[in-house]
Amino acid sequence: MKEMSRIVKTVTNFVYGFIIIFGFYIIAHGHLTPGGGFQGGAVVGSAFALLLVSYGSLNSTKFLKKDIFSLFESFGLILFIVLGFSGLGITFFYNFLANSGGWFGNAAVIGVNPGDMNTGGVIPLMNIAVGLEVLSAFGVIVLTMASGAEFTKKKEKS
Amino acid sequence: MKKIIFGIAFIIFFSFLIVSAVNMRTFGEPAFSEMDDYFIENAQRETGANNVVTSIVFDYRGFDTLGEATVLFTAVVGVVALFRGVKK
Amino acid sequence: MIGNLPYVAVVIFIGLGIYTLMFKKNLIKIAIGVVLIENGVNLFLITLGYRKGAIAPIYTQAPSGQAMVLPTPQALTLTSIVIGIATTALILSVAMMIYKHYGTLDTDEVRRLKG
Amino acid sequence: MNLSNHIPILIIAIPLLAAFLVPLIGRINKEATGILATLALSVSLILTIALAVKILTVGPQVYVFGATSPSLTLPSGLKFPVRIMFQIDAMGIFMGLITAVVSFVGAIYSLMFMKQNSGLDKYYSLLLLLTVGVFGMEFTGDIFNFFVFLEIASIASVALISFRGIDLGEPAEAGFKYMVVSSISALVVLFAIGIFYGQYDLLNFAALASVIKYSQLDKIALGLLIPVLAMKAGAVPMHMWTPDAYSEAPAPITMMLVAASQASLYALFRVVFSLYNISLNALTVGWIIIIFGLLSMFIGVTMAIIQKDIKRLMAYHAVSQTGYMFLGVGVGLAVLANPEALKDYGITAMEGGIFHIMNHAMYKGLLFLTAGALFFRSGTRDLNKMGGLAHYMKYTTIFFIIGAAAIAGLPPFNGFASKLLIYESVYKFNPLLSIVAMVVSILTLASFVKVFHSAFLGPKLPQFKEVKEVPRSMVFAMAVLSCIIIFFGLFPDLIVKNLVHPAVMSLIEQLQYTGTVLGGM
Repeated sequence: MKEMSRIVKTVTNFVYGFIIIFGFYIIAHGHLTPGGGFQGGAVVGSAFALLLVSYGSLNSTKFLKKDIFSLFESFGLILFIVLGFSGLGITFFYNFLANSGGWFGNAAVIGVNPGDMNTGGVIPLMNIAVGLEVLSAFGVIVLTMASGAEFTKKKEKS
Repeated sequence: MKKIIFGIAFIIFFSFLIVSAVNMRTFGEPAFSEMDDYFIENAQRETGANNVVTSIVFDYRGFDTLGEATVLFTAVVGVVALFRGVKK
Repeated sequence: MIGNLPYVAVVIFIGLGIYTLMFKKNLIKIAIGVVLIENGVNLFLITLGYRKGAIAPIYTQAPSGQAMVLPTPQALTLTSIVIGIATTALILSVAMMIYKHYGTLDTDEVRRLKG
Repeated sequence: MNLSNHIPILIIAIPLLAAFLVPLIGRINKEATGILATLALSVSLILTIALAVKILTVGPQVYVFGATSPSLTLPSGLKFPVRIMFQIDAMGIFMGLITAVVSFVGAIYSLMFMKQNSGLDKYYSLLLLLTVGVFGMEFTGDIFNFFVFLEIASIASVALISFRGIDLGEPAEAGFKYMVVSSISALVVLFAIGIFYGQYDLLNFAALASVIKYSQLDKIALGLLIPVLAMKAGAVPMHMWTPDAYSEAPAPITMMLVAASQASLYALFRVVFSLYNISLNALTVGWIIIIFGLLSMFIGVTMAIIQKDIKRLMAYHAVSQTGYMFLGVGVGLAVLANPEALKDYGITAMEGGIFHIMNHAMYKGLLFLTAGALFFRSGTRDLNKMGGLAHYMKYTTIFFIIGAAAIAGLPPFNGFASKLLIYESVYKFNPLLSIVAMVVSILTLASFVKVFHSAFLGPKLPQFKEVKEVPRSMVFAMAVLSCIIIFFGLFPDLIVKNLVHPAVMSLIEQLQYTGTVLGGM
């Protein structure tokens, strides 16, 4: 993929930070507002795709590193499954933090309420784990397929 | 020959789908909704999350979500394995 | 019948996907067919969860006393969308691999395996 | 914390955790990944055996995710379950044992077989994920969870089939075909799930089974589920993916693919017996399954005879052997509504069909492994180019003879035991079916005699001068399967009585299945 015109690059520079922040907002508020780990992760992943498209696959590998993404991906998944395992005292995936008064352990006000960040038990933590996994998975997929496309093209010429 | 067989299979399959669509309960009026009503009423109390969908995704059906994250991980490993000879 | 129009739309969606799979010869078009079926099925699930005049099942600053739509189909659809993304990524990668080796995407020419 | 209650989830979670860890370990040391995978799979094999002992002595097990107790299926006086659960009865653990053995053997075999390949960490990660997917399909009691595991298994198998696609075009082609087939079947399964959900607002197998009415929509759901699950199991006329995928995958993966397609077969039986049971028109559906079986047996074996590629030939035999399972279980289903006939020969036919699943996984796995060993040393899969390999590879020759004798149904190997059960009982149902089954068996023997002759016998060929016996770990893997085959062949009654009969009964008795979850036996 070649890099695109200066207009596209300028707009990308201006916009991608907002997209990433919006994605993290969706991840962090997954238990209160529409959204969650997957949706937020997909939004952040789309920012990476935007960067890749506008800067081209060769230039963008300077600041989007596949290795770091795959490290984060494994980290997110292991965090997720460890959260599942830590409920094993009772059952796998038991929500051991909900209504316990500790981390994210406030009981929710039943019925309509303005929302309290400190509720939900393991749900916000799982949102973060899954969000991390999804955004880095998107990054890896997009980068790998872009470099693979480059490879395919070269092969064809020779 | 192949096209005729495919055509017959397609027609049978499509008629199955059409019949199921026509026989389905009316749009917007779920006949039974006990399981979902249970979620709507009890999700806040049991999990503490305001968003009922999230509490289903991560609590009641949390294992599905693990499977789903695994599917994504599998796809990533598969894509990387397919292009593994490619130097960046 | 008229009340079931959304289901009919879903079925036409799926039917188009199946048609694409069966009668198109291009690998990318076949991938598009799979995506069409997938979107049709997702639409079907989300259609099942609708309840007339109801709001989204989220309590944060919701209008009080309103009925809520069924939340389970939304959770299922979320799962199925992510699975769909994974499927699409892999299917396109394999198509790219085939293009690399054969230099074509036509199914009639990509046929070393037969018999 | 009593870990023995958590065995069902540990069987799945340990390989899963290992699959997530393998890419991290692979950054440090590529060799360690294979050992980690083998360790994780051996732990899960031991746990599966422990669970099997528990289930066969105590009874079916449930494991509810996220509930306050692993066996609390119905929270606070509800009539239906709201959480995902594993529900493992004798049939589920029967399939689980097959998967555990096959995956463990496959991992050991891979240690040397795949050593020359690049990307080993990805390979082992995918192998573990495939195992997890197949285990999940067999253990789950939730219909949507089944779909998720089906997708895990099919995506992992696609990536593994096209694993050699970096150098060759054919594996990528086979992978594409398999991907399209498995996406269609998974999506149609999801559509059927939507139909069930829209009617009953339930997603649990047992709860659905207790309310299912066999209305028009249920008939359509059945009509959608049977063909797509049969397609995933590789039945004729939807078998076009089987030879490609089986022949292009690396040999240990082919063995796992056999187990994966048997998991789809299991799902088909589960849908027909546990979900619908007596409410469906058993005779019609039974005959449909029998016809699938007949077509698979006959077309599979006739296509196999003309093949020149050794793995393609074996893949067509896999299609043909799947037919026996369809035949046996189909006869059992056809007489389900008739208690006398069921007792007379129906149960025996089903025992034959179900026993054949396990036997098939063992001997077909062994045969694919020997084909892989031949490829490993001689570098070719073409039968016309091989010859005289018995001079160089003594152990492989012995294992091939064992496998070939078992698949052809010669005593005293395990194929004979299950085929005899099928012949006897099917003869009482319809003599013609039994005769077809015997003819297919003879053709199978003829085909394998041909393979043996052209690959192993004959004079020493100059181009194979360098060929020697395969490494020890590969011999060990094949020896494990051979021992199982001989053991099953020598003591079939023991296995049928203790493993197969409970599995058949857990399929037939629907009330027992629903009662495990809903109570009120």
